[in-house]
Amino acid sequence: MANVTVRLAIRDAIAEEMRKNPDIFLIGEEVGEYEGAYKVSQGLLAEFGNKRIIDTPITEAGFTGLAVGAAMGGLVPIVEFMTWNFAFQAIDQIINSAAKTLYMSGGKVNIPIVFRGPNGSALQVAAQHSHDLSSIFSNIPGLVVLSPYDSADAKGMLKAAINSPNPVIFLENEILYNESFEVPDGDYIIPIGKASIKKSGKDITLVSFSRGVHTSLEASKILSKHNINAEVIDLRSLRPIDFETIINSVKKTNNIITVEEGWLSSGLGAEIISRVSSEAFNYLDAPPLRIGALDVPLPYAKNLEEQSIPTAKRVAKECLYHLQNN
Amino acid sequence: MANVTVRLAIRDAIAEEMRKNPDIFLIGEEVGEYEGAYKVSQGLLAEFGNKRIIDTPITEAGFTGLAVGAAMGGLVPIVEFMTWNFAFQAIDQIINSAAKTLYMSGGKVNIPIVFRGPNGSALQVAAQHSHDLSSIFSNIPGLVVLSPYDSADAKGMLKAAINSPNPVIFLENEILYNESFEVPDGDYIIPIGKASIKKSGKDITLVSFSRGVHTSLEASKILSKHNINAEVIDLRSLRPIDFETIINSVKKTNNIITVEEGWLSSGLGAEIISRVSSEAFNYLDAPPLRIGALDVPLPYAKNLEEQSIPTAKRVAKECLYHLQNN
Amino acid sequence: MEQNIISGNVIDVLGGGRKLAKLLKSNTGIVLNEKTVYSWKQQGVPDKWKPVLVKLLVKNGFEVPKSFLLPGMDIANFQITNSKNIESLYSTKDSNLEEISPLLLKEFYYEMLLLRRFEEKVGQMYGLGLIGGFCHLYIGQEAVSVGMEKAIKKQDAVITGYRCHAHLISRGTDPYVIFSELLGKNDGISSGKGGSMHMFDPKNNFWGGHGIVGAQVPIGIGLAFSLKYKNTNNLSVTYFGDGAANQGQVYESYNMASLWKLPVIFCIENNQYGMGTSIKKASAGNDLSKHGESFDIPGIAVDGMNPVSVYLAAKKAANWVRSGNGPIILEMKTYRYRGHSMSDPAKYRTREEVQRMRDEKDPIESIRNKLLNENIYNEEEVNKIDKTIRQEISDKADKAINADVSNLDNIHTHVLL
Amino acid sequence: MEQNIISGNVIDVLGGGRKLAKLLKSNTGIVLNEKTVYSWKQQGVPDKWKPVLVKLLVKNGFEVPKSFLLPGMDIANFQITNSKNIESLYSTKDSNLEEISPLLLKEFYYEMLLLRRFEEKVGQMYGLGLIGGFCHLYIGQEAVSVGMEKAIKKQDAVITGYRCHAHLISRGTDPYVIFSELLGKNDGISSGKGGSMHMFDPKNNFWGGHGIVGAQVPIGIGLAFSLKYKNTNNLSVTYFGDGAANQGQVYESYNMASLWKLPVIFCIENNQYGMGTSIKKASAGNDLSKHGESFDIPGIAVDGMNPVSVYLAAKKAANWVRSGNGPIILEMKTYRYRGHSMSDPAKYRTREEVQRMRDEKDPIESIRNKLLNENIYNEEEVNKIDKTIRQEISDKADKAINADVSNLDNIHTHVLL
Ligand SMILES: Cc1ncc(C[n+]2csc(CCOP(=O)(O)OP(=O)(O)O)c2C)c(N)n1
Ligand SMILES: Cc1ncc(C[n+]2csc(CCOP(=O)(O)OP(=O)(O)O)c2C)c(N)n1
Ligand SMILES: [Mg+2]
Ligand SMILES: [Mg+2]
Repeated sequence: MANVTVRLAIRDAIAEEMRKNPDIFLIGEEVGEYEGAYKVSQGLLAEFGNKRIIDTPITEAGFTGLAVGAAMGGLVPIVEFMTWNFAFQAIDQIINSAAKTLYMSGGKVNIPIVFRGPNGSALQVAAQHSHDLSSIFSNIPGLVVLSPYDSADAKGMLKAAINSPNPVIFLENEILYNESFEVPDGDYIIPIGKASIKKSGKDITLVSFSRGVHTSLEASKILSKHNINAEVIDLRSLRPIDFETIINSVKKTNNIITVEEGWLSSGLGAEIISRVSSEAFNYLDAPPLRIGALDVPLPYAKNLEEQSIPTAKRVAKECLYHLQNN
Repeated sequence: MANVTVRLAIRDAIAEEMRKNPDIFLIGEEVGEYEGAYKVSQGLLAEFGNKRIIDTPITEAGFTGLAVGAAMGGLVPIVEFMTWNFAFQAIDQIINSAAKTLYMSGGKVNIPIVFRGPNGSALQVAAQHSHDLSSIFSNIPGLVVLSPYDSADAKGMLKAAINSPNPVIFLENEILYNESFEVPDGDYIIPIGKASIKKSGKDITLVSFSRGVHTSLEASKILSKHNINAEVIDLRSLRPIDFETIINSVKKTNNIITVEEGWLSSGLGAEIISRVSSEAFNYLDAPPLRIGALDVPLPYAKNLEEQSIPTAKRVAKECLYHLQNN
Repeated sequence: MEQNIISGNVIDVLGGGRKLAKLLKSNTGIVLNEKTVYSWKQQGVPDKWKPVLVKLLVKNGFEVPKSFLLPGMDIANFQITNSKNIESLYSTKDSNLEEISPLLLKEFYYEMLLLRRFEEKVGQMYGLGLIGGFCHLYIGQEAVSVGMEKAIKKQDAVITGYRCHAHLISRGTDPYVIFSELLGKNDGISSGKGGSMHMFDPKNNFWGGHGIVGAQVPIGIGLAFSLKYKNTNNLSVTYFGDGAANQGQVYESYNMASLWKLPVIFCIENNQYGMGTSIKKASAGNDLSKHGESFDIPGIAVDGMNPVSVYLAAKKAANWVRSGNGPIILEMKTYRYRGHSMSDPAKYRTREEVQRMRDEKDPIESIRNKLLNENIYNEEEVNKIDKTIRQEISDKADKAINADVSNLDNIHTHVLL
Repeated sequence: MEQNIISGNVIDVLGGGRKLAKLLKSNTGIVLNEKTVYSWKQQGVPDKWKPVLVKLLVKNGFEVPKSFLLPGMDIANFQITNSKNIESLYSTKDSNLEEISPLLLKEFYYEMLLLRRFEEKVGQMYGLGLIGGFCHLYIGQEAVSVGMEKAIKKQDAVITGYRCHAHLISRGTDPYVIFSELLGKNDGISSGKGGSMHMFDPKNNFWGGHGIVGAQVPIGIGLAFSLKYKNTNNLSVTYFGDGAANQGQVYESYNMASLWKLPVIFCIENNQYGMGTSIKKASAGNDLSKHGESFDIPGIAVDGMNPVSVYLAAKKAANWVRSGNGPIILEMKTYRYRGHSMSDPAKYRTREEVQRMRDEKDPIESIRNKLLNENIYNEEEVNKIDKTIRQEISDKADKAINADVSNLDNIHTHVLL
């Protein structure tokens, strides 16, 4: 076990897999010489050279399409979006070319790609740089969508993604890059499609992912002061979603609240709550609840931004209100 | 009252508004000389000339961005996407430029645009031409999202859209273009954000939109043979959603099933079911249910395609099963 | 395109006095005595004639000695990367024919006819309601796919848009599996899940069949990227239309392909229309072969109604690309006889325009005439070939019609591996 | 760019024997006696000198008589729409200066200095943690925004990317509301909701402030579209960077702007880097002014470190555009002294490179020296201006620091109207 940042865990996953398989390459803006806008690819150019660590012009659609073609040609591209906001430029290639080709070809052509980069809000980067794309991708069959919270998962999930024969959307978080967590020694993989119970509890189920897990864990600490023992589930995989783990938890706690940093409308929380409502309706003691970003483009000013993204305090408060009033 | 196709109703809405306001123009691929790939803009070039009916090169990102700029410059663009599938090329301009600018400018710059075109599946046009984008857009603050079912709504809602100071996503349906419905005489507007009860009932609420309304109405006929009186709600507005109408209906029927042609995961049904579960939990007699497209890219073969999109028969069957087993 | 240093005299390099005099006449309209031209070899070239000689040297891939340039002349001004005039291309086709063997002509004939008969059959079946969705026929454009294919190798990768039946057949895909796909059958190349626009045949190095206009272009350079990455000497032929040529990702692809010297032939099938929009309305400048210029990519405009011109240009292009020079653009000036798709009434052009192309430029007719005129085939042989092809097509279509529809179990497979 | 028929003699048209001899020297390096050149007026121009004369005629917008061309010469090859060589641009700057009034020089100085001091202050405040998020400074590039602004009208529309503070100030926006925005205050131009990258000032015809690289380009031609639609004679100045120039939508915009003759100046601020990527690594061909060529859009490469060159080129461009010719590209060769954003360690270039630019090319320094050398200002006056500006900036910054933070009620407003 070593204590490493999420940033380093991601870097290590890439480096370790690249050492094993010469067909893996990393492509994106500033991934080489600059070592990544967020320094995720530190040292990779030095180790693997510019044949395998490829700086691109600012042409998201183009290099994403290129990666799809390279995957068809037998390579394993890891595409870094400097942030996921910029993937809107390339989303047609992700959805129409990467996600649908296996099906449209009757299984003849698979597209092994990892699309990765920081997703959602950072600090005061405002609306055009704070978009959370998780719900958009979770809607689409043909994609795998992963979003790790801690370093161990980031590393193991990214390795799973790189080794997947499918296109994988890998949603990181800029603020988490700097957080440190324990990482197991040696080579390991976190299987796709498995949620993780970050804290076991019996009174209420909090389901979240990415930085929302941090918020939920913090909220659970506040709740414990009120003698409420929350179970915190880290989804990890947003598509497919591990409903088994969620529903088992609900059967135990009889209460569920989802916590996400994206918008609620047709979001991940909507998917979870509506599935739970359909499949575990009779286990629910109270109406299920969603917590997410305010329904506004994210504002720049610090005080406004802080109000817009769920905080541990707000989550704890809503849990308390929820449990007391139902 | 006249009996007109949805196609004509849309055309008429555009023509009538263009006659009133010289700043409105229509732009898109094949909208002029060809009169629209689906003949929606029939006669418009002849009436308004090529200053106001503008054929573009195949450059969705470009002409969508152009429309945003034209809107800033005081015009009212109606942007036709030949089909919404192709809007993925332009989605950055829709989301990052059109939807976010009013907010990012602190209210200084609004973007009055209608983005319209056929959405979702047609007949055997396969995965890349059958994408239903409704849930993607319904996620995003700063957009209004409308999706009419019949001719009267298509006309009145499109007029509301054209007169809206906001960017409006207007999702039509190719198969409905050929359907005829009554349309009121004279000038009228269907207000944004209001659902419509297409058939009133007391046993179960079916919530749908676009072609799903047809499916739901057909299903309700089948159900009536089984003595089940379904209420059918046409959402019409997907953002904002008229939850008042939905929840009032649920309070009456105590049962809800959503019907959509898109995929379920983080879809419109998810939004509705999870909101209803949160807000009308105690009125529900049975777990709420969603019906949607199978979770696959839409296949080409006729027999496969038919199985993938909800049919009236399937909806009726699921309703019956639902009511009998809960 | 190769860069040879001029070792001997400019006159010799350009073919000697006689040939050069001819060349100068065709380039300037001025008649020169061949002896006069020859005399330059001793006396030096008069300044007056230097610009056009520079032009000819550049055009033929020779390096121009600095000393040969007049003051202030810039070699860059003479780098003709394309021909603006389609007519002048048409007029040069016969001279090219010399290099073509009778066998090749026979093959062109057979293969173009196969594509034609295949597509005609598809059109019929669509008319009968056996095929659904969008369906785009290749009729009229056969010279492009056939001529290109003959100039490349099976190990090269090919990719195109939704108008893809012909490219598949040219690659070697059995028409039966294409028919089956169009009919939504289990035996279809995509098990009936792709339809007309989405077919893939990795074994024959064909990578789709893409429904989104222009999207295949970056994918095509990605194939080239992988071929280079794996140190092969293979290339990618990336087809797209004149309409697609306006998509931004095409320029992004030009840029990356040139920056990284990717082995790709951008083959623009300029059939003059993108759906109902004439290229004149859709592309500023109209000259697609020039679009690579500012990216340092050479381009050639080619008579795409003549498989020989296509073949020769493709040979040249493939050679350029395989020599490590990076990408090249071939703009194929071609024409589609039918509507854009099966549902297009085609009011945006006159019947006469279409008829004129059919009458004057039909690639199959012109090769057929050539075969007959040169006594490579007689009338009977030519007709027999047609009959054989019709029979093959009809048999395969029938077999496909009688095959099983796509199995319902197929719905859930192949979403993920 | 205007097309004048040559009425008199080529020699006169190009300024007479003396000036032409000089021109020929600078263009070919060959020294000619001015009398020799003058004698051509009677004796005719020797063939040897025709190519360079054609070049000069074309460059200066004169029509070249057909009779003047050597056989096979093509005028199209001489249509120089840009200058490849930045050095040659630098060297011509002094000749341009003649046309510039002392008043204009004073204004350039004042306005560039205002931008510089503003951005320096922003940098300080960012360092103190008063400003958050991404923040991109304009230091080094001042000549571009100031020179452009002087050549256009207030009714013209301006749009740019995220590096937008300077363009706002040049348009007339009060630095106070920009400071306030950066500080997330209620008085901010976007009530604190936009931040550094997203500011809009419709009253001053400034349309953002866009965070997505390249996205402002089609929006910019949309502004031009509206100006044309409304039958004004105004134009849109659409700024973007060398990095942005690789985005596909930029080419889509070139195409539409040219097809529809939209009144737009594409002003590329080529500061040599897109974040950490040198233009050499990112753009095949490297010559951004040429990117419009295949779309029939002329382009000029301009010394973007000199407000006079910028101003003169912009005047020319605005004239071209207002005359109904459609778009033009101005590639401003400029440089940013600071990192890409406040968080950029800038290891991708050497300190020496930056220092050399500062020392040799600084736009403010060079105009300052000019003002002093030409005795338009004395040392004291020049320093006083700086002091006044510093004071104004500091006052406005302080006022903004002390203003109210954005009201929490603001969160929910302005999502929809
Ligand atoms: C991104 C996108 N926009 C629009 C369409 C609709 N569409 C299909 S084919 C076509 C015309 C393409 O013309 P061209 O590239 O010249 O190819 P051709 O059909 O002539 O072979 C259009 C507009 C599409 N499929 N994808
Ligand atoms: C679509 C998109 N991709 C990437 C980015 C991240 N990014 C911001 S600025 C920048 C560099 C742009 O360089 P250039 O256009 O030369 O402008 P400069 O910063 O030099 O003024 C990049 C890559 C972005 N904001 N948007
Ligand atoms: Mg075409
Ligand atoms: Mg730059």
